[in-house]
Amino acid sequence: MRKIAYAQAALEALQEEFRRDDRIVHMSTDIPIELREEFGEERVRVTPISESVMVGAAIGLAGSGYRAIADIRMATFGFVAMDQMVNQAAKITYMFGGQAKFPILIRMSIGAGMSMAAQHSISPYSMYMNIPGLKIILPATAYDIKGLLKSAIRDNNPVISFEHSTLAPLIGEVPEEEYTVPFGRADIKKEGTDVTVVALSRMVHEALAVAEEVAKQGISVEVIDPRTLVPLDRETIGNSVSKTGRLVVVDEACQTCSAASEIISLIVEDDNIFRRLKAPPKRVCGLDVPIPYSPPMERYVIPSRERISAAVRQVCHS
Amino acid sequence: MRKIAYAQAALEALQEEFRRDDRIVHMSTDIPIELREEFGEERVRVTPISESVMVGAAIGLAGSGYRAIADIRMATFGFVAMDQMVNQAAKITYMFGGQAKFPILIRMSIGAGMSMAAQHSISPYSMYMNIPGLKIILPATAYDIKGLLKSAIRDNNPVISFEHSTLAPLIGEVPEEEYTVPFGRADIKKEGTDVTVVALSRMVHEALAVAEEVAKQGISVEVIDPRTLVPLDRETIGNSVSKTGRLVVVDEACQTCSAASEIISLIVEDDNIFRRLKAPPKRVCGLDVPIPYSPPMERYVIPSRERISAAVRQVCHS
Amino acid sequence: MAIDNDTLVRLYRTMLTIRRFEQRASKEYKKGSVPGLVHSYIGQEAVAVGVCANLRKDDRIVSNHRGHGHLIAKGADVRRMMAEIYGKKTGYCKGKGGSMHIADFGIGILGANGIVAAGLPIATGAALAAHLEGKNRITVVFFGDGACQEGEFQESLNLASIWKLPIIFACENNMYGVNTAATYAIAGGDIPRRAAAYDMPVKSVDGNDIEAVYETAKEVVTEVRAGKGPYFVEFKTYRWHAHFEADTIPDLRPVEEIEAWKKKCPIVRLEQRLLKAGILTGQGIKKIDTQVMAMIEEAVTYAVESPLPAPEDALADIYSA
Amino acid sequence: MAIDNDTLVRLYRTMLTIRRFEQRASKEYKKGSVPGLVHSYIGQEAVAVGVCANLRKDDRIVSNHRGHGHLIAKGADVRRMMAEIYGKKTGYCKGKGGSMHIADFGIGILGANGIVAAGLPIATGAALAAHLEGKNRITVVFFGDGACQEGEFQESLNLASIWKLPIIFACENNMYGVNTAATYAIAGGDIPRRAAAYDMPVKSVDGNDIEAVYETAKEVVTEVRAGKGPYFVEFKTYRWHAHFEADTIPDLRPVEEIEAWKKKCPIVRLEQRLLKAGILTGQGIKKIDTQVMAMIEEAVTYAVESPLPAPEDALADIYSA
Ligand SMILES: Cc1ncc(C[n+]2csc(CCOP(=O)(O)OP(=O)(O)O)c2C)c(N)n1
Ligand SMILES: Cc1ncc(C[n+]2csc(CCOP(=O)(O)OP(=O)(O)O)c2C)c(N)n1
Ligand SMILES: [Mg+2]
Ligand SMILES: [Mg+2]
Repeated sequence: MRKIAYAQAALEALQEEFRRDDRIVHMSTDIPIELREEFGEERVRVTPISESVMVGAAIGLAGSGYRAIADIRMATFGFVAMDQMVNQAAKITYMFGGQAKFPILIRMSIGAGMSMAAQHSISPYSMYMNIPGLKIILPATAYDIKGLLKSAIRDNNPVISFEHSTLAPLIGEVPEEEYTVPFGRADIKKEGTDVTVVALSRMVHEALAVAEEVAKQGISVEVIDPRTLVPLDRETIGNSVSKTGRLVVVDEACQTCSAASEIISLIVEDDNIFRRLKAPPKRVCGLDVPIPYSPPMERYVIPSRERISAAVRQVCHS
Repeated sequence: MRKIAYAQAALEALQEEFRRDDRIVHMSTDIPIELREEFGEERVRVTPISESVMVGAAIGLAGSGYRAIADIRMATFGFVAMDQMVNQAAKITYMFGGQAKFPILIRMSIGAGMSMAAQHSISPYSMYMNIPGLKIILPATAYDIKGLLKSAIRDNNPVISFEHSTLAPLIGEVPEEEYTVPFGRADIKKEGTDVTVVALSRMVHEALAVAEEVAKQGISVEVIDPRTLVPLDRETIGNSVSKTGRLVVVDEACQTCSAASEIISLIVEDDNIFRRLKAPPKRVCGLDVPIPYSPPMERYVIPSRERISAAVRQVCHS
Repeated sequence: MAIDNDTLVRLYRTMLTIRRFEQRASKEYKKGSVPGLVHSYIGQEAVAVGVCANLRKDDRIVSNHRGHGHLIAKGADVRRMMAEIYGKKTGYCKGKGGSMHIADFGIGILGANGIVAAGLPIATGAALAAHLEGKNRITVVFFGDGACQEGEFQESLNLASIWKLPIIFACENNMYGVNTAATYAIAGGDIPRRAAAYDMPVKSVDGNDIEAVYETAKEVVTEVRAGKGPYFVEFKTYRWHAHFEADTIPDLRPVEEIEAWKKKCPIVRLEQRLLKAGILTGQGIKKIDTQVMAMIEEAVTYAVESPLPAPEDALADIYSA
Repeated sequence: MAIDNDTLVRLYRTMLTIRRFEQRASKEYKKGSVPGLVHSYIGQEAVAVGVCANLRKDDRIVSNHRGHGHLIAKGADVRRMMAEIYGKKTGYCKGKGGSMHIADFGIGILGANGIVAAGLPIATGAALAAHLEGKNRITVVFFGDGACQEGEFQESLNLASIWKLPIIFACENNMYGVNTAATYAIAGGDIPRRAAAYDMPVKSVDGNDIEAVYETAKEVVTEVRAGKGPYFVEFKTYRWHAHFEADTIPDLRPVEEIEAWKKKCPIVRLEQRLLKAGILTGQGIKKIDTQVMAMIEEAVTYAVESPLPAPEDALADIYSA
């Protein structure tokens, strides 16, 4: 199959949907050149550095019959527009009793690893998971981002796509023919029998590397990528843990109140799964530290393969 | 001991600290009359409806040798100032390598129960728990709010106090003589042996009522109020669960990625406690719904005594 | 050119409808039959009525926390409004929104908003939609002097201006945000000047003079509909009641000021004008009031008799299909 | 009255220091010896230098993402700056902040900021502190044309104005935010007009003319220090490099425009003036450059030879004792 970069796959998703539906409008502070050239400046709009009105305008557009895409770039910039995302986009469908649809896609890039320090590095998706009314996608591969963004654009609700900054150049298989990836369907990136590793975003690739490594020590890891956090595919995760009896969740975000905490709680609350647990579940998360600038410190605070494999081995041997 | 209302106790904390330290400045969009009259308009400032600059100004004040208090009122209004709280206040100490202190107290009121609908009812503390650099307090009684606010004002870091709107009139014992409540020290509001119920904010009182009720059925509940979420007193909670072998966390906030999820994860990750668990831990949280306006629906989405006692009985009989 | 008689009578009737609706809502709130918060529009009726009388059904408005008047003026059904305020299943939002979140997308009411200034960015987006549709629809966003203090205000004016969007920024300067005077909180105290700095035409008008409001709105609507870009209009007015009907926040405004403004009642002003010009007789006025009162009474009956939502209804409408 | 010769020479030396620092930082970044992001101040030196030359050591400044120049002009140690950019333990922030977050509270540098416009509210608070202290200290906040597009800009100007705070809003209008032209993104394109709407005095000056900048700043600083409230100054200038040193964002500005502005180099302009007036000889100029180059070289050596932080150092400084 043909291989293209994650960023290219994302662009293709937008291009295909723009061709398919002329009521899609894109807003960002930057000039997305390819989109602009093909679809013109009426539909592909450069906004001032005003994220709040960018997101608010997306809501107004959506409530008026359009499909709006707002590209915020760094997730840290999103906090400037938090009122529009949390008080407005997430609640407006509900507060108005469902009388209008709000098809909105908000894209934000997340993660550490590029020495951009605390104001340009964050993985805040769990904060948004606490807000009902938003759907949240977390694409980790070229294939997934194309399929998920297409579903997101067609969805009639506010969807936030969190895309890890370091994944942009990542090459992956993407079919020529059209496809979408449905929400709420986790992807078993690797099957295994001894331990379930649920990995998020960039950590999917780290988990797969660790799975290979520990396989040599005879540990069979099942690697699951939820792909969408809201809705979350509890079933696939639950079935896997029922099978393996062991769970490790790998999430680059700060550990406290993370998506990892949520996944662990969902699993242990389930009577049947709880009874099958052979070891305490483990989180391997970012340390609760603002992302530091200097590489040695930055590497230290985000989950390393060492920490992941240590956790995997620990749950297998305890 | 003398009994006063929660709101009065909070006011006393501010008054005492204002008298104690003349470098404390208070900002809010409202006129806090008692404070204003005693301490004057230089120190007790009415801001325009501009929460972002209110919080930003608090940071600037704090970085310049003052102690700043910003009263945002409804926690939903806080999202307008999210950049200043998350990108600035929480990270500034760290990003600058600890060369300056930022003593800031931000107060926000939370919770449902007054039919104020989704844009005036929210309990977002878990969102802030995901941001390292903030301290978070959650006072549930008149005694605790006075003692915790005094500690918060003396703390050299940004502290957010989340205060449930319905607690303001709640009467409680508050000593005449001065005292403070330290951070990171949970309070066992009621001792018990069969099940540990960790309850947050207003839910502390609901949990205590349920504890009394189920006591009649011979279930001995230990009710723990963490009082501060960051830092969190894992030890007291852990010891209690090790003793009872059963855990229920009651949190009015939306369940997904809640403080309840975090507490459960911390407990089950601990090998020794995990081994002692007699039943799967349970969360009793707000449903993942924006807070609806109409009373029957609003009551339905927040944890009721029925749901709490059902959960308590379930973990005790499973 | 003068406003024709039918229009004047229609304006009178609508203002009176708002007044009676608000008086009743306030009464019921104090009686405890209405939960939550109710922000009264009494005293400001001329603004909503004078502006919306110049709008098409397919034009859009975005309202704020003090929105009842805007909604009635744009043609909302008082029965479903009252039912929403009562928290009933038959309300505009099925009881999910309440007083601060009433919307009727069918007639271009994109909703009231509980967050100060948050409606401005949304309205700007609605105006962008109208611009793209090319059907000469316009958007009006109503907000107060307090909203001019939030960052979202400036971002919205700026964006609407550079994109030349068909939107009217209708600022109801009632001189206070809760108890904070606009003259204190707004540097210079001159809101239109602030708006003009975003390179759009501005006007300031007596918001208690329905004829002035109507004429101004007519002119401004024509300009904006013609595609000349955004317009900012300040309506100087005053709210008679405290910030909201609950007594949790004291009204700290000077009593003399409140009394003085009550003398400038927009409804009485038009009433005297109608009588003097012989457009309506005392009889006619009474007749209208009786009809209006009946309509409000019916709305209340409808609200009272409507069923409350079932608790589980809370689980619907979080997401759209 | 003219600027005395010593001052002119001092201004020249400081501008050159910034230029050499930035040229070296850029070179090292492209070589890969520096991680993260580096936003070059080259071309705008006169603004930071002309303004800060009028400040007391205990005055405060707040900087933005393009901050190296501001810091050097306020007296920051280039060794610790370079070490921070290299991510070393000896850097101003122990390697935790990097290029965008350098601060030196000891000399009133309250820090650079990576979020556009976020420094303005913080600076406003610092100015409030100065007001309360009553020691006639002032605060200067540096920001770009892009920052004028964020809500925090307006909220800050408004608050500083109604509280009459001792703050100078120093806007470096280099005509672009990344690749977006200020003339496109700012309605009307007139930033001082926007600021004036917040009821404060404004000035606009050629930011590439160090003497004009210095004289203007002197006058403005005197006013603000005298307690007359905030002041807004626009400095028209231009950045020579792309938005940042990484090539991930293309520079879409017209080449002719860039070249034209390079001809207006603030350093060359002062240099010619100094030579013509015989204040400095070619020799003298060379001597200064040699000294500056040596200082930068020493800073790089210091940075290179300094130890990296230990991984566990990441766990310190999250909270203050
Ligand atoms: C962001 C935000 N901050 C504060 C509030 C609380 N609040 C509700 S209405 C109001 C005053 C608004 O004043 P104005 O815009 O003049 O409208 P008015 O009430 O005078 O009609 C305030 C402060 C809010 N709803 N949202
Ligand atoms: C809130 C926010 N939005 C977007 C960005 C990304 N960004 C960084 S600098 C910049 C341009 C700023 O332009 P200007 O203020 O004129 O400063 P200049 O770079 O021209 O010196 C942008 C958009 C950011 N850092 N913060
Ligand atoms: Mg007002
Ligand atoms: Mg610029």
